[in-house]
Amino acid sequence: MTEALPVLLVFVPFLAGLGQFVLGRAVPWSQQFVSGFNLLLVLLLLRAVAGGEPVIADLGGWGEPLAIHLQADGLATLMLLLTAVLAVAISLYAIPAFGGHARSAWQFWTLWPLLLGSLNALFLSRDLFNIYVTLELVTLAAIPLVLLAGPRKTVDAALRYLLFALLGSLIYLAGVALLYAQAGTLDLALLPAATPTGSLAGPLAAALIITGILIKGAILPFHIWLPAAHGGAPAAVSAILSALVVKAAIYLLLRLWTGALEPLVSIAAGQLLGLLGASAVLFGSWQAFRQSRLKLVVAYSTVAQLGYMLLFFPMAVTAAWQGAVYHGLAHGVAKAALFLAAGNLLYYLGQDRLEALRGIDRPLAVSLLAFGLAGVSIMGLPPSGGFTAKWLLLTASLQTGQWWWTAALVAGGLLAAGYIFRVLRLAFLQSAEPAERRDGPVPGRLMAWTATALALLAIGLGLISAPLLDLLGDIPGGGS
Amino acid sequence: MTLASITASVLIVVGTAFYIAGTVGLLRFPDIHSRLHALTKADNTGLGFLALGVALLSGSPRLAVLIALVWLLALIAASVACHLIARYALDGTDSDSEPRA
Amino acid sequence: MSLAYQAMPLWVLLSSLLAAAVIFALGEGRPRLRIGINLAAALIKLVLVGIMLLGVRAGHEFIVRLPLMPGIDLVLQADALSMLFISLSALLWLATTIYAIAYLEDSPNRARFFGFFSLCVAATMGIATAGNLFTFFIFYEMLTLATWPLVIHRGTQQAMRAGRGYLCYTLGGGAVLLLGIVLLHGLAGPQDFVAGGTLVERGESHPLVLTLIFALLITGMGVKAALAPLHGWLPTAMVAPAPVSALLHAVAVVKAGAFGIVRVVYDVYGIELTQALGMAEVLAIAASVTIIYGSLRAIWQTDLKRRLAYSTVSQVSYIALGVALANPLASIGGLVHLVHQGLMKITLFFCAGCYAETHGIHSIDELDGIGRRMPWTTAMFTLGALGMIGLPPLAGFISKWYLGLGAVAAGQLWVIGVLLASTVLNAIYFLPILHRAWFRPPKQADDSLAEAPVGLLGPTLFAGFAALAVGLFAGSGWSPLAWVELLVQREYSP
Amino acid sequence: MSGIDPFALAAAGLMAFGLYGFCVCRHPLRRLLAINLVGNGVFLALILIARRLPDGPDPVPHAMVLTGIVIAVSATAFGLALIRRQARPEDDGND
Amino acid sequence: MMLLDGVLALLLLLLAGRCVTAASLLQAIVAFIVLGLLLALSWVRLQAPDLALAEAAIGAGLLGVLLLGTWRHLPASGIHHEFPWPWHGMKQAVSALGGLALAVMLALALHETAPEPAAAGETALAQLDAAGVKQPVTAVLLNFRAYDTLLEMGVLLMALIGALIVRRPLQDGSRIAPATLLSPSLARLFLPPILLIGLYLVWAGAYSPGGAFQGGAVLAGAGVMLALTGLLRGASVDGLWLRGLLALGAIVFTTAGVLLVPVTGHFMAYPDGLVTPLMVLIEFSLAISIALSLLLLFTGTPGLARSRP
Repeated sequence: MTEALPVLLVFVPFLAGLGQFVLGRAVPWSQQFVSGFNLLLVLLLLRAVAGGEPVIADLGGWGEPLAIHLQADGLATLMLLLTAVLAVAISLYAIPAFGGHARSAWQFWTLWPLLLGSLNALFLSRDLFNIYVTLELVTLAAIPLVLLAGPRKTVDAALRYLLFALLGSLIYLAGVALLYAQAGTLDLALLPAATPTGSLAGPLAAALIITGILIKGAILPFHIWLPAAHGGAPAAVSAILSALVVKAAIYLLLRLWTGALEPLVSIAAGQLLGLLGASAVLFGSWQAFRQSRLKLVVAYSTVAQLGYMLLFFPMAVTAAWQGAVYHGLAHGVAKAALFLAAGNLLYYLGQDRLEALRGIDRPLAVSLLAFGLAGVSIMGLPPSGGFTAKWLLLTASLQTGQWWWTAALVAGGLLAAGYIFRVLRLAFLQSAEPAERRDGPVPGRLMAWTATALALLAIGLGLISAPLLDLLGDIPGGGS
Repeated sequence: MTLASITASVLIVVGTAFYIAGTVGLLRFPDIHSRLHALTKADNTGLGFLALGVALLSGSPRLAVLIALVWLLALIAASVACHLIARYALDGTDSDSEPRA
Repeated sequence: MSLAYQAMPLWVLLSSLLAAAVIFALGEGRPRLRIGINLAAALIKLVLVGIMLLGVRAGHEFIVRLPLMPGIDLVLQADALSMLFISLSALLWLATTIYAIAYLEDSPNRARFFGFFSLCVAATMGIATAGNLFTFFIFYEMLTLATWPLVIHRGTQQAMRAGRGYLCYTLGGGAVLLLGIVLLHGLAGPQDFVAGGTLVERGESHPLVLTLIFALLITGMGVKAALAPLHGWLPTAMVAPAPVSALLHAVAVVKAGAFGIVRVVYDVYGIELTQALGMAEVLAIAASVTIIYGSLRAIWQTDLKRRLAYSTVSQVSYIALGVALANPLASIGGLVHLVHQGLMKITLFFCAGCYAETHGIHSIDELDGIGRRMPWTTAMFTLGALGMIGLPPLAGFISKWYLGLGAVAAGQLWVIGVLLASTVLNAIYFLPILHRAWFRPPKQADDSLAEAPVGLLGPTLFAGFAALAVGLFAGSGWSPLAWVELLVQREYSP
Repeated sequence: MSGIDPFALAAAGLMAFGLYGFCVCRHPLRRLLAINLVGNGVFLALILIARRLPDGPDPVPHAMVLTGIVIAVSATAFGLALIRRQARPEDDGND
Repeated sequence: MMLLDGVLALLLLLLAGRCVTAASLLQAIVAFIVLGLLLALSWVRLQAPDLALAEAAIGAGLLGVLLLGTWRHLPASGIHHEFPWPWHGMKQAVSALGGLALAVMLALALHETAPEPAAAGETALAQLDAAGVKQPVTAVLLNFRAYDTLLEMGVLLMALIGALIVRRPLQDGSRIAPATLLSPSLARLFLPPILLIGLYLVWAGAYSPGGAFQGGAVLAGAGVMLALTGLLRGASVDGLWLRGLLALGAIVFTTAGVLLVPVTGHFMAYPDGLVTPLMVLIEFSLAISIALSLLLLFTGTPGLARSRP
């Protein structure tokens, strides 16, 4: 019975999306069922995985070296849980947000379940080539969603996103090809044993795979496609992209680094990734601080926050492992809340220049509260999921004696406070003119409270980390 | 070396020669019409010789018929394509096919 | 029942946390309901604190432990030291709430204000009851965040600048503190606050690291406690409304820092280790410098609230000084000053708020003859000011007396000099105000009686008389002094 | 085999040329071409890898190539649609 | 034959270089299309006729048409010449060096990886009898690793949706006017054989080179031909039937994969005895979806209509 869960997690949203496509008009409520059912499936999976044994589905029943397996271990289940929770919230948020525009609503409600299924497929995949397909699936579901904000405004961003994503996945595929040439299998579970070491092809394959993923994950030198795409998309889509889609790439990196690529990676590579991560933290935060548009602030914040997750690689101990993954969860929830809240402000103002935010606290108090609460987690202040993650990473850096990463962690938190409070400060600033000069539509309760609920969850993640970290378990392979 | 294979080889060589001639013409001739002229004439004949040679080599009547069919289709397609290109060139819509700076 | 009783610190915390949540949820509408909830929560908290006070006095230790992360618990405990802080906060919260309701009548964004106000108190409760450094840090940062909207409440450019300064200092301090805590965690594992500290045996093996950690911890807390080079945010934060200033100075922020220093010295490092590492002297010197520096700066301020702010910088360091002298008598002086300074300073700020709200007076030279127009307020101001100077038998005198005794006992006679200098300086910046208020003729012709409204005056009177009472009845069994003596006895007995 | 397989050189060269083109070219259509060059190089490499089985070519890399081609073409077609739109932004439909 | 291989490889490299460095965009596109054809030829040489077919039909053929069509739509001002030679600047030089280094490493890596036979591939060949088809690639695509193929259909569908979101409104139904009477009649003449070939390729996939992708691409090619000659035109409305056909492949695939679980005990597995008919069913539905998706990607419209006579 439990074997069915991973498969259903892929197929149910997929079929829902296809059905929506064939139907030809938007049926938002059906998606609520799908995301609810998806959450239920994940919770059932959670119970099954909690024992410590992963749930595995053999697709086609052809057995190990050949067939594709879906596997839900602690890490995958946590990511699925994040996806499922965000899916419920974002689906609710999207009902009012996409109301009115019949055609784009239909496109959204078609693409969104497909993206959900794709993400589930990516998290569950245990096959190198299948991961390539799911990566493409996620990308090609995500980019049309970006375009829903209006092709005229977003076409440049979407094109750039597409070009980088394509390049990234092909480089990844090149690595997969080289790896298959040596190991003769694509199964992640069999690869470490089957990969011969000591050749040139192995490390080259690993380097190509990692580079490809870094491009997809918008890590520092390859981040240039992200801000425009995430900043330009509709708020619900930005939330999905920042919280889940780029996260999926980093998830892969964590999974492969500790699994399939383990025999091929070196300490130097880990340090290099850590360096990239630390630079991303500093650079992204600084850029976020300098932006003049709200959604770009949040988008650059994503560039920065993804960097924290890379700090796992140089340290590679259990605390770092838990910290990086937990940061993924916390950032996912908080960033979704941040984008939804920003979307509410945008909805009211009709534009997202920071200057326009002056004195907006009165009409949009709830959304602003959500922004602030989510910001607490982004800054890594207690009690919040972001703080728990930061604490674990700090602990890891001192445990491994690599104290230099603490500087990035601490500085990143302070810079994050800089850009979050810059926004709040403007919102609280009383303008000379009366605040009623804007008469935009006040976002409905559904929009305001989904953002707030997610923000509260981001805070709450700081209090319920123990069971989640238990589920995640220690670093696979016991660390190096 | 049977007679058939020798004949086939000769046919293939001749066909290839026509192709080379056609290509040289394409590269050397000054304007589009003469280029077309060189290309279609030489290539259609070249293809004919090649097809004949390959059909002989294969030794199966079924394949030979298929190859003849391919040749026929290619011939029709080439002539129509050539006609269209020449027509566009005559209409002066030529500027469309050259990169516009 | 016993479980619920044991979890008292949690209820105290939740009483204001829930109040904050409800106030946020209510929004701007229904002000009466909001006021009702606010006052009810403050009263409930007071009752809960009273019950706990009885329990702790009887020797009971309340402790709540919630697992937070693998290996790390959220610990809330109520020992004698935390009760000192909790009682002060609970009492003054009630007073400040009443004061703030009157002060902010008809001003915008009241729901936001009172929401964050309650949150602020919740954070203070958390700091007071924190049972380990980790828990302490959580509430310490929560306090930073909850106070910021209060500091910038007016929404002016000036308020925003003050808010920015406040954040830069406190978040930076928080980061330093976090580093210290993580380092300590890595060195010694999770450490609950235990009287006498738990690090003694590690002191020999890692003296250098422990010294570094101590410096980090004290620096982090010193920001909030406004120790000399780190005090910059405090005077600028004066733009906040008067009840906020009162809260910042008397109860929440500054005291949180001072309280943290006390915790680190007593319950993490222990007095012996602190002395062995040589950090006690350093702390004492830093505190003394701050005392003198703050007083000196206060003299040159013309804005009433700025002068009071520099006075706070100076006075709060008495607490650190008392702790750093590492001797029972000085400790009594320092800890009792936690309460005494709180009561006196809140009285002073309430009075400043009354002046500003009733007659729009902000600057000291506008105070001429105010004693005639607002006799009650000015009387309370006088009580507070004289107490600060340390006139016997007022509260400030008690603190200074014990500090002086402690200094003698510890053989640090230079501290007496610091105390004397501070007293003189206090007199220099307070007495002219009193002189203006009582003896100068008012500048305007109108010198009719125009006292502050009841909502403002009531809490002022309450705080003023409380400040008077803790001094006058210091010898009674229920006074803060008696409580602190009990506490110090426990601290030094093992 | 004594020397290096010419197709191995070609595969490596295609990928390298593609990457070079992606870095150097500015026009999105050129970049898209460059990406497809990388793709073609990868596919060629996969086919080379497939030749190692003793009894017939390895079908797994072949299947990967076929899947890869369809994905690459779909994505490229989408990219071309984006380029068209970017080139003529003035008329905005579907909003 | 080594010589032919060498020449082919050299030509591939030259064309790739041309494609990247050509000053004019059109030349780059043409170089790319020719490269695709030569690549198909190389793949025949490398014992991969299926892939050669696919590359010729999809990679070079359809993609070529799409590229040229896009080039036509670029405004004159939008096409600037570029001179991306390595000596034209710092960035170019660095990229060239990086590319060179990568090429050397890749070539060495590809050269050295010969030792181990692939376990997955051997298993696939060994289990071919149980897979229901005789063609190993088809067996992998539709049976052993059918899940990949299913997801790939999702990619195709979403690329189409994305392209439709950015499409510009149709000015007028028949934007490609027939130049002469000759081309439509030619198209009419060619249509039956092309359709036949397409369907045959789908059918043949079970035992010889061919399959849903190649066949679908040929069918799409027929559609493109009709559209180019003005017999078929894009329409701005899509019908339920059209959307149904677009999703048909994925739906049939998924449904078969899920519904047969009680019989087979595995997802995406086929019960004994039904393997071949099921796979043929799936192949044809996939081919229809692929052909329609590719055709709509070409027309850039959500729907299709026959031209007015």
